[in-house]
Amino acid sequence: MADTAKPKGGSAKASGSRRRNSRKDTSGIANENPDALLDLYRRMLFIRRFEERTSQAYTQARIGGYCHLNLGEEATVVGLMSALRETDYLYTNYRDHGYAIEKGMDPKRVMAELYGRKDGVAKGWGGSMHMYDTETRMLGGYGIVGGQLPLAAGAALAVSYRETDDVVMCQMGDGTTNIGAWHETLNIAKLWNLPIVFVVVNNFTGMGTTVDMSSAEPDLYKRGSAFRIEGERVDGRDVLAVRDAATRLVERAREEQTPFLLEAWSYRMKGHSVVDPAKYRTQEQKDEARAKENDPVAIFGDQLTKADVLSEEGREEIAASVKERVAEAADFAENSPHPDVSTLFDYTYATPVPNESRRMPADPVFAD
Amino acid sequence: MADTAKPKGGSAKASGSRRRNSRKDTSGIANENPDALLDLYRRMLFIRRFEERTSQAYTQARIGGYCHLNLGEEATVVGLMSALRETDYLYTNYRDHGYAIEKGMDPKRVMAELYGRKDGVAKGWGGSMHMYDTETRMLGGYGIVGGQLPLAAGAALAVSYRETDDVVMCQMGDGTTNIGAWHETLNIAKLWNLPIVFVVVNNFTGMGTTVDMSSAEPDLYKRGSAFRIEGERVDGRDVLAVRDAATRLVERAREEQTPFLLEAWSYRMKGHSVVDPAKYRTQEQKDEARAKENDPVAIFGDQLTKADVLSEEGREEIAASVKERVAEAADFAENSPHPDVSTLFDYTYATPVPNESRRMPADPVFAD
Amino acid sequence: MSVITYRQALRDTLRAEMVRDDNVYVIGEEIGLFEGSYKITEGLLNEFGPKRVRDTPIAEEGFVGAAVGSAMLGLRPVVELMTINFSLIAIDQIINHAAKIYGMFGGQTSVPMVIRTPGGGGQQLGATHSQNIELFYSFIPGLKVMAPSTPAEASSMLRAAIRDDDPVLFLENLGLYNSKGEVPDDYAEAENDDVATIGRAGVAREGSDITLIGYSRMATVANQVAEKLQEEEDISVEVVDLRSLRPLDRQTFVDSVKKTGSAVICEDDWLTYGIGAEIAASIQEGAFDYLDAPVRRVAMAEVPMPYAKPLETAALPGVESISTAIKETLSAVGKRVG
Amino acid sequence: MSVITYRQALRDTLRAEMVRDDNVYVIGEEIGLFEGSYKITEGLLNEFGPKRVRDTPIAEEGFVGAAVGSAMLGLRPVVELMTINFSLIAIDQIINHAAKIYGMFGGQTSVPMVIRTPGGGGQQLGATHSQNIELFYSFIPGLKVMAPSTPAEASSMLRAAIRDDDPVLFLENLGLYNSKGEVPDDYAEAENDDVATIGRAGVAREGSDITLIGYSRMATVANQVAEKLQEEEDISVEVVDLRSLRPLDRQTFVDSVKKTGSAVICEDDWLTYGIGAEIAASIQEGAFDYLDAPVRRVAMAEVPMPYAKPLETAALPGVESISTAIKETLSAVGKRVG
Ligand SMILES: Cc1ncc(C[n+]2csc(CCOP(=O)(O)OP(=O)(O)O)c2C)c(N)n1
Ligand SMILES: Cc1ncc(C[n+]2csc(CCOP(=O)(O)OP(=O)(O)O)c2C)c(N)n1
Ligand SMILES: [Mg+2]
Ligand SMILES: [Mg+2]
Repeated sequence: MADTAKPKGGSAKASGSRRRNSRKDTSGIANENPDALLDLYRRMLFIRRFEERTSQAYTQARIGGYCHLNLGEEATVVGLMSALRETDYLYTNYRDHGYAIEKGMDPKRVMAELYGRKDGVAKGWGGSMHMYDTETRMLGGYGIVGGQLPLAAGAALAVSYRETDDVVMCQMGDGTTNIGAWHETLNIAKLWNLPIVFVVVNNFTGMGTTVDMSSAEPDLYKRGSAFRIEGERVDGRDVLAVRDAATRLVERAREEQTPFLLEAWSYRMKGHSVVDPAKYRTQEQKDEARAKENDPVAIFGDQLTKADVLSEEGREEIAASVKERVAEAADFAENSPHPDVSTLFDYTYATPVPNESRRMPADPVFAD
Repeated sequence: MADTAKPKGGSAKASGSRRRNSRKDTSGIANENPDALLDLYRRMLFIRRFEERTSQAYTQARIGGYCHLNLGEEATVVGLMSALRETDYLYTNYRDHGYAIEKGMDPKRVMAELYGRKDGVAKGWGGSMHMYDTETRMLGGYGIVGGQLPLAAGAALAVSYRETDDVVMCQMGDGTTNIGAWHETLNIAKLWNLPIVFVVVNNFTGMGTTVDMSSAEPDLYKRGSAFRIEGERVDGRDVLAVRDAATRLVERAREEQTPFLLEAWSYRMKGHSVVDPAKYRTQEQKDEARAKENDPVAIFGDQLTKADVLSEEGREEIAASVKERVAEAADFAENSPHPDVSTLFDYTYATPVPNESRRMPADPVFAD
Repeated sequence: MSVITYRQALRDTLRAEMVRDDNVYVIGEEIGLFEGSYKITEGLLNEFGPKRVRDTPIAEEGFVGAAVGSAMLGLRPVVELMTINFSLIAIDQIINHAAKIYGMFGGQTSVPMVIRTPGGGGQQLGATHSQNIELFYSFIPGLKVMAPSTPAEASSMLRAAIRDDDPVLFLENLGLYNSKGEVPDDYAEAENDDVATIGRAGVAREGSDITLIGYSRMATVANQVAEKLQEEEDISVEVVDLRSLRPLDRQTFVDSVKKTGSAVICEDDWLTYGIGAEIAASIQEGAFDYLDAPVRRVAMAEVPMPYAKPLETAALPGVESISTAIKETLSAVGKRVG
Repeated sequence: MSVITYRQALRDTLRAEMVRDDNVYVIGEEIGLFEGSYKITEGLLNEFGPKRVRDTPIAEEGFVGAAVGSAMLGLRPVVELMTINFSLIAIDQIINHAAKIYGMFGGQTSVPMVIRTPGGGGQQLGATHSQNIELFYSFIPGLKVMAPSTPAEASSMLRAAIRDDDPVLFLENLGLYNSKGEVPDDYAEAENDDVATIGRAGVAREGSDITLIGYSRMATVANQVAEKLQEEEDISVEVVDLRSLRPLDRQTFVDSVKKTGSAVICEDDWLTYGIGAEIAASIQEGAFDYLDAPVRRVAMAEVPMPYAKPLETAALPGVESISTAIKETLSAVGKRVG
């Protein structure tokens, strides 16, 4: 088990190790393809701006329901998705906008889904928590904590059953490691030799509850030991580190046909969801969560600048193009029609059968 | 973590280490009080004969429902119960007859419960799987695998809330370590510093499924590592070893106010329940499970004989007295009345409230 | 009398019961530091400390079961389940344990606990977060299920639930927390009174033309419907608020139907097998000779709840659909031409 | 035609479907090596190997959810849950996942799976192992729930369930496994036929005096009652076997009641909020003008099931109690004097 940049105790309280910058220095960057680096940066920035736009749209009541953002987790999202093939499968929790986009969904359709419109990826039926797209193999964001774990293992079971070489990635939060489904799923995945990588995105809290309050083994990547599953921890603020760790484990899962566990830690910059003012955080904690040295986009941008990959000009250019694409997405959503009420009964059953109810609330049970 | 007499792989398949006799040699016996030793022997033999009588009564249709026996686990049952104070609490699974007796219930009333009679410990409402007695603090045998775990933690929470110095013991089978309730409960118990000892009775199978088939970490006592709970394994055929290990952990739980995990392994001599012919076992496995060298009662009897604690005469005397007490229990059960149908509605609610239903199946909803 | 919110009625009553009895403690996710997802437990951690206000991991089965176990030893836990949807993780501990322990062991040990949890749709929370599944608990002998609709009911029923020796599923509703109503000045500390006791329904509004039956948030919608129909159409609707789903007070609504001759039920769960099915079945059994028209049910369309606002709105019952059903029923009776 | 047991009908059909379609696999506790707690899967491990006959740990939530996930990728799992009581551990995966995935994601991916599980009391299995909670699944849009009562129905409905693209809860009954009935000779391999399709009830026996409605084991008890009352009292009972609890075929039983003028429902779940509530509610709505007496329900007494035989017997409905309700209803109608 690798254990780099360890979050001591795992609470959102400050700890030296978490404060220190990514151990990846800019020398690593020198060996990378500059275009690829810029691409990563552009993608991270896109998620940042997309989420900011989402937050704004929510405040303007264009988006409803619960709405959870990836702010602070951009390096984790982009790093993880860089490790997957197009044909690999992904399951996530409800904090899923960035993953949906990164797995290949058109941001316009993701935003339209947030708006609950007809052109949304799930035709407006899912909303923020339930991005899904068969084509890009993002098999859904789920709202029941831990609910996606057995499903993801089942997808891996199907892959194994059919003997294809796909891998399933299953994302979840730190709080999710305490629910029964975690235990049952990881056990099954190991017993049945399933090609799956479980990723714990450790932002030190589930809503307001810290890892220390909720997990008797706060070093979350070690919890695989109850199933002999190898675990690793990575600095989730560092996109290259995440990409490398995830790639290594995804490829091992593919090769060895066995599950792995990856913990990526970083900060949740805002409240649990858009409406949460995070009053339970001290000012110090809030400052820490939004500090520039913990901001994955800022960190990576600065690294690239320092390594002469990104010029001031390039930075602005990227910012402008990202801004434009986000605006496009919002425009698209804004102009997409609401789903028609006549479609209300279209998605209850895939195989039609007699006597299925199509009664509207005011209708009697027997239509004469 | 102590790891003595380790069951390799943990399947019911033969393994050298499991075949070897208890490492406790008769020298240990020399330091024990002979009367106490004879008492242990008598109690183990009593469970053996009681369970044999239960099996017979089941075959004669005096007992109904599901019926699971402690045959082969007598040393574990007696050893564990020797570690508890009268005021300590016990929760078990449905394989609970021996525990009920050992925790202090009158065997007559245990047998009456098996018969579903009025004088049963639960007035005939529970049956084999649900022995319960407030007085002796045996807080129940439970039929949902894993169901007793959260309850037991809750009892420990109450103990801790009230700051008394009781300990809770929570017994379960090997198969139970794979269900979500295991994970949620052990995590909570450690987080909340609860005085509880979780005991896994490893008989290598849950019904017909072996530990290897069901647990990705077949060294079950190691599974506490996901919660930083210390675990220990003991040879469950050896009553003194079980007593000592259990006493140590129970007292540590009392002192340190924190949970522990104890695995005790031994053989299940017969099928999963009385009606199960265990066809899934090979002849070799059956022979092994019933071999004299794996029979806790025979092992201990022979040790006592060898150590001159138990004479041939004493052995017969004990056998006779046990036989008599078992017969008494059966007689008592046989002669206890069936519960009266007029009591059918007496135990739905503890606090009576208006409009509670007391309708028999043929009654209309509105009695005029 | 003073006017307070449903939320405040719950919070103050909870607090008063914690002051009154040391055995009462609250337990659940985000109820301490976070002060409750819907702020019912605001201030309690500060006042009572972590022993009596226990934040839990996300482990509904574990902590609900732990609450049951602690109740077996005489504590009186008040569990908060963030929404009733998540109760499905804990349902085995509720149905197979909390509800069974008293009977299964021959009445030796009761399980004095309360599980507070909100239901409710209409907030665009989507298919897994908008369900009304109180049916599951209402079906189970050994449980008691309460569903107050006003701040006064919320307070007196929560108090009754905490003092009752059986496990009580206490249904709240996201749409009710901010609603206001009159309460007596000493509402939080009052002794058990008869505003609402377990197992009793209430006539929320008297009327003569038809009986409209609801519970929880739909009882308040029923009152709105009654008011509107009175004003706009001079229809006199009697509103029965069920309050208690188990035990079910059939006599109260059957008596009302005997008086009015017809009934409509409004519920925001799904129609088929929903709570209203039992109400309708009971009415036809208890008031057969008095019924002038079939009992109608107005309930949610039978689909997984969609996120999109127009779809969600269409799927849910409301003042309009209930009014329609009432007018159609009266027209069938011949009392009015719809 | 040949006469076989319900168990054999299930086993042969399961086997035939596995032969027909490689995507069909079975998964559950003790279904392989142990050959099934009730031996429905006897011989399958031997014939198909561990990949298609997958023994699981005791982890209902995990393996039911895994089955759902595999169905999302096009496999067709047939899950065995040892008894419906244990489904409470897995209910979140069934209700919040299997039943929601098709709708919640806008119809992109169906979940073609079957969950086979027996209900049934009367075996002295006590409070936690004798429950009939098919209600919970029947209530959920997105699920289909089937409850065959005869070997012929069991076979044709299991085949239909496996070939259907939606999640199906397939209710069996401990008391039915050894029961026998006629089936066509090619029953296991037959194409979908109309013995029983999803969403259709059947008239199991024609009659004219009263309608008796049941499903699963109680449909066979209903037939016994009808036979007995015909012989002993010359009462002509029409028996409706619901077969499908969701969708519910209301028209079939309403039409029967329109013909006979009265109805009794027999069910072995609890009465209040039980399956029969919806049936009674539907009848009063659909056959209001035809009903000569209130619809009566004969159901289990509302207690946690006691272990002791005399108590258990008293708590359960049976031929006697159903006959009583029928005679009392006919006497209310004025057709017979009870
Ligand atoms: C079973 C269940 N319990 C409770 C909730 C309410 N809830 C939603 S998100 C959340 C916190 C999850 O924390 P974590 O897993 O760390 O994910 P994060 O939000 O930090 O990404 C909780 C408790 C839920 N959705 N499902
Ligand atoms: C939740 C649940 N699933 C399945 C069962 C059926 N069942 C009863 S006992 C048993 C095996 C349990 O094995 P183990 O925990 O090793 O206990 P043992 O019987 O060996 O003492 C199973 C699967 C159950 N009672 N509860
Ligand atoms: Mg988190
Ligand atoms: Mg075992």
